Amino acid sequence: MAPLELLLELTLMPLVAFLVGMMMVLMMRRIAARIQRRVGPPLFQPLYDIVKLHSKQTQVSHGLIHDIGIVMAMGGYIAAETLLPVPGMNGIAEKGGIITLLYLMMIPSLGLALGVGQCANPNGSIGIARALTAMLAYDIPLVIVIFGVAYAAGTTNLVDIIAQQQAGGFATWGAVQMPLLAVAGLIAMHASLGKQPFEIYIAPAEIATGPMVEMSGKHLGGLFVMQCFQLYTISVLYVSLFLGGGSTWFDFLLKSFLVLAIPASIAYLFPRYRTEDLLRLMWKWPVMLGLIGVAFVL
Amino acid sequence: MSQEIAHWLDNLLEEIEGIEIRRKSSRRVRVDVPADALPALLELLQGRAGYIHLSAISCVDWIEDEEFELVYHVWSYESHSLVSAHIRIAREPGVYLSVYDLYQPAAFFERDIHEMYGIHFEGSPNMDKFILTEWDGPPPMRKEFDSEAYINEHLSWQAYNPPWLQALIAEGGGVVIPPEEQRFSRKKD
Amino acid sequence: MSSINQIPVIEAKKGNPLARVFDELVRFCRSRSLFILHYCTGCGAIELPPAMTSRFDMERLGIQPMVSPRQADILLITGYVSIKTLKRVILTYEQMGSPKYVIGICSCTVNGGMYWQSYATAKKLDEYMPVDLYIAGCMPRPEAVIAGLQQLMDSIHAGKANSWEDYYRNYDYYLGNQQKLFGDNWQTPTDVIAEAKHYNLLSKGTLGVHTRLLEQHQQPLEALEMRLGHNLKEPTE
Amino acid sequence: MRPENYEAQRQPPSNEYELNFGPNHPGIEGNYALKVKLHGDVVLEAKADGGYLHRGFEKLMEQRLWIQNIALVPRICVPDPSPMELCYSMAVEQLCGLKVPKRARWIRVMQLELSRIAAHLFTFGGHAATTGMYSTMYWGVADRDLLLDLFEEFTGGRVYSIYNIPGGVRRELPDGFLQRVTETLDYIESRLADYDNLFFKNQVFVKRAKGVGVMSREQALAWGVTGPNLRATGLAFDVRRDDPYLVYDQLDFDIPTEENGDAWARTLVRRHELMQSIRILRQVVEALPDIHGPIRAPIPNPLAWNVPAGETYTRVESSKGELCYYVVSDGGPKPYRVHVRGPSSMHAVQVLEKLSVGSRIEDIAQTMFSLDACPPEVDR
Repeated sequence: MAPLELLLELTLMPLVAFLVGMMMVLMMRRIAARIQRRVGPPLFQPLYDIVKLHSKQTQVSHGLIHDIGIVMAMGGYIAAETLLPVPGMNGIAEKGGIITLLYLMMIPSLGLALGVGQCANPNGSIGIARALTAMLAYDIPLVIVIFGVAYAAGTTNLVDIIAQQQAGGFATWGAVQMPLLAVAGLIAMHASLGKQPFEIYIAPAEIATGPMVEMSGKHLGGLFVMQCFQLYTISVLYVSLFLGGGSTWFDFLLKSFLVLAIPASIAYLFPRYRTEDLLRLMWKWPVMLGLIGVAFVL
Repeated sequence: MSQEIAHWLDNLLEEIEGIEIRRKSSRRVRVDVPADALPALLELLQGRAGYIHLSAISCVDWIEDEEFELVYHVWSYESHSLVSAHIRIAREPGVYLSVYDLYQPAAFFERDIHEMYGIHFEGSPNMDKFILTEWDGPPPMRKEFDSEAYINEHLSWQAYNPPWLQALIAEGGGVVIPPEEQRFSRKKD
Repeated sequence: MSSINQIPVIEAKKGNPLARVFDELVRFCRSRSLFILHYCTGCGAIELPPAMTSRFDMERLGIQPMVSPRQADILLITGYVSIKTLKRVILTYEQMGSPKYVIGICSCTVNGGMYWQSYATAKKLDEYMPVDLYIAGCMPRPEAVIAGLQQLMDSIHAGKANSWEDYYRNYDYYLGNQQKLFGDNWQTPTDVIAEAKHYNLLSKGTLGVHTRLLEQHQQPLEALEMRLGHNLKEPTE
Repeated sequence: MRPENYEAQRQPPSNEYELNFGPNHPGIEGNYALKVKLHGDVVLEAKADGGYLHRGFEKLMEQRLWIQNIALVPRICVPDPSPMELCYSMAVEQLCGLKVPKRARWIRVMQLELSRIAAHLFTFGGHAATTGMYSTMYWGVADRDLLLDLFEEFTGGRVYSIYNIPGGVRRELPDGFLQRVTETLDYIESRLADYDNLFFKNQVFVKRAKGVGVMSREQALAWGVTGPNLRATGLAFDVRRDDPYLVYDQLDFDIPTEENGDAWARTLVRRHELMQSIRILRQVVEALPDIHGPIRAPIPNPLAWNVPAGETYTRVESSKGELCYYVVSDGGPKPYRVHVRGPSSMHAVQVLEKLSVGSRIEDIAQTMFSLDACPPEVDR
């Protein structure tokens, strides 16, 4: 591959991710609005929010690490996007593999932990403690699921996994071949989105939005951008693992939006769990399903 | 309240010296006692007549008599009647006994009366300020505290005086209230 | 970047057509995305849930509630401000990032409303902080609140909602009124004068008698800490 | 700008820290604060801090005419203002010996029960929002708005109706109003199944609310707890039945109780109470067309109205508990003293402080909302 082409792909992939991610944010807010019997935000609302937040004046800084934390949070996901193949663009997915991707997806939480830890707000610290606990909760089933898929495919290369699924049409999709793993993966995915009932680390009424409490202007804008990437990464990863990726852009986008619509419709019907209930739930059901699924694969 | 219970209550209350009972309606009894007999009365009401709910403690500032009136409203969940026990204490020094050991809700009311009237309750668990933590004036609910004079001194509130209104007033029109009548809310002038 | 002076100020070049387009975009986005912090100082707060929820749905206009002052653009003062609350309101206001807007809801924020006789409430909000918009009424209906917010949107889009600059330009006046009410040793953890310099908004009214008084009484700020046995000074959140 | 605020302090290590919960916090009802001392997630000590909403009502009332105070009293409790008006009006009526016409008494019951339903819907919404379920809040507040429309139609005010005056009510019901009340009640009843599925029977919510803020009946009685919070501990006491006012002794309604005394039980009691209010309203709607006559007793010129000297203590059951007014007149044009005993003055201060201890930080907000504490009643 020509270096220039690779460079173009590496630039385009996060950009596409950002645009699709903004639409996903809009979709989640629209779904919430429909469930709550109201109209919901206008079409470009996520864009307005992000531009406005980045145009605000920087009034307070809690130090270098506080700033770098946000960069890490965004950078981790931007790097992850280049490892997620989209129709027509593979980026460095073949070289990176799924394990690298999994590691990259942990960086944002850790970056946020560093950044928030510096602002001396107890709410933020509690929020970060909860976010890391939640990460611990959903990463175990996620790792089991990814291990199962990789074992079944015989490779950790995401491009190959997608190609294998696309080879035989619908019947070779991961979700058909490994339904238990797909269900476990869906639950883990929902938890990693941080929406109800797994929204333990934002929790406005308890800890005043936790990690976000001291974020102002551009810092908060960074988090909004991060959310776009987060939604995109998680849904595209699920589509790649279980729904055969996308052969065309239409196919690909339809699948990713549909996958995201499932947790989005569930989220607004539930309150949030307590932290220990979340751990208990995540370590019980998805892990059990995942292990049984892995046993079938083995 | 049935007739027998009423009679029984009257007999019970007769044990307190200097008591004056007035039955205002079938469910309301007013009792006047000397200040030093109140703890005994409340103990009697709570222990032997089932008046276990302290509904409120009200304070009235009778500035002309130089007295505070404290009213203890107690309710019985059994006989469904409310006894209001009235006592009077001297305005100076304004000290009385807490009834917290009999009724726990008293803690809030005594704290409230303490900051609003400056009455000190001995034995109350917490006499810190609650509402007026950032207030350093006199206890505001006392009758001698003139809140309008206070706001005229510390705050400006009437800003709306546009030129057209000034012109109207200069011509003798508009709603003109002489300064001495502006503070119409004082009772006696 | 621990000190304000190290944060660079980016000055837009004048006359650059691209910059004008960009400014226009920024103004448009600012007017279409309003994060409100509703400080529920009084009765008016009861009409905000209806305005936000299903029936009137402010989110369709891009208005959403936020939780902490750092995140918000608009400070909604929903009713009379008692003097104890006013201190917290000022702390909250100073913590918000610029550009910020203040809306006074209910007649009580205008001149004390029906509590004009009360010893415990501050009467005129705009003596203590610049107010962009008043929504009068006791209490204003959700429609009135939304109409008021739309007016604010229009003036943000037109670039007229600049009253936050007034707080820096006339800080001495606002500080004077605050000192009159709270006593001479009133101070907030925010260094407003340094911020005014940072924004290039230092003017004649920024410094004066009252800021000199503040300097006399000012105690050096202590580092915040998270530890037991130490009372946090002022509730900021 | 707080420079250098991140530098670590040299302090002995400790696991405990303090946190200001409020005054401007989404987990606090209104403008109120709790200072909590925490060990990890567990609350070691909680201290209520009020006064943010203090207006000095009791002082203001001493400075205004008897009739002017009618406009002042509903503002003491914003979510449920009607009982305030009624309680004050009843006090003035008792002092003057005014007899309220029969029709006015029935209309007052209607106003009170509509207000109770509205307040309960609001509380459900708030309680759900503290646990993160915003859909219930969005639905509840929107349905409450329909009741506010009714208020607007028959009293002229959406939130503060200022409809009761000493001697009766201010104006006659509009034509066809009772029909619209019935329609609204039908609608709310039809929505209750949805609320049940979304909120009251939601297993995640049940799991979170059970065992939060538990108090026994003995504790509740000792702490002066009243209203739905007391009934959630199993004591069937309601001022409407046991110390009746207006026409409640002629109405047929139950007093729902629960045994557990936790946040879940309190929510259930409110939910059943909402049903009972609808039941009462249906009786009122049925009875009102047959009750004719004046809607208020003649009162003297209100601007020169000297209420006879005396004192009285009136109680009503508001949606939050027992609401009492102690009114003293010295025969002048203004009250000599008005003391307001709001139910939340117990719930939001002592009870909340005690119930918070030992609970977790995520349950503080839930405890407060399940107690239905209304800070303006505390601060006045």
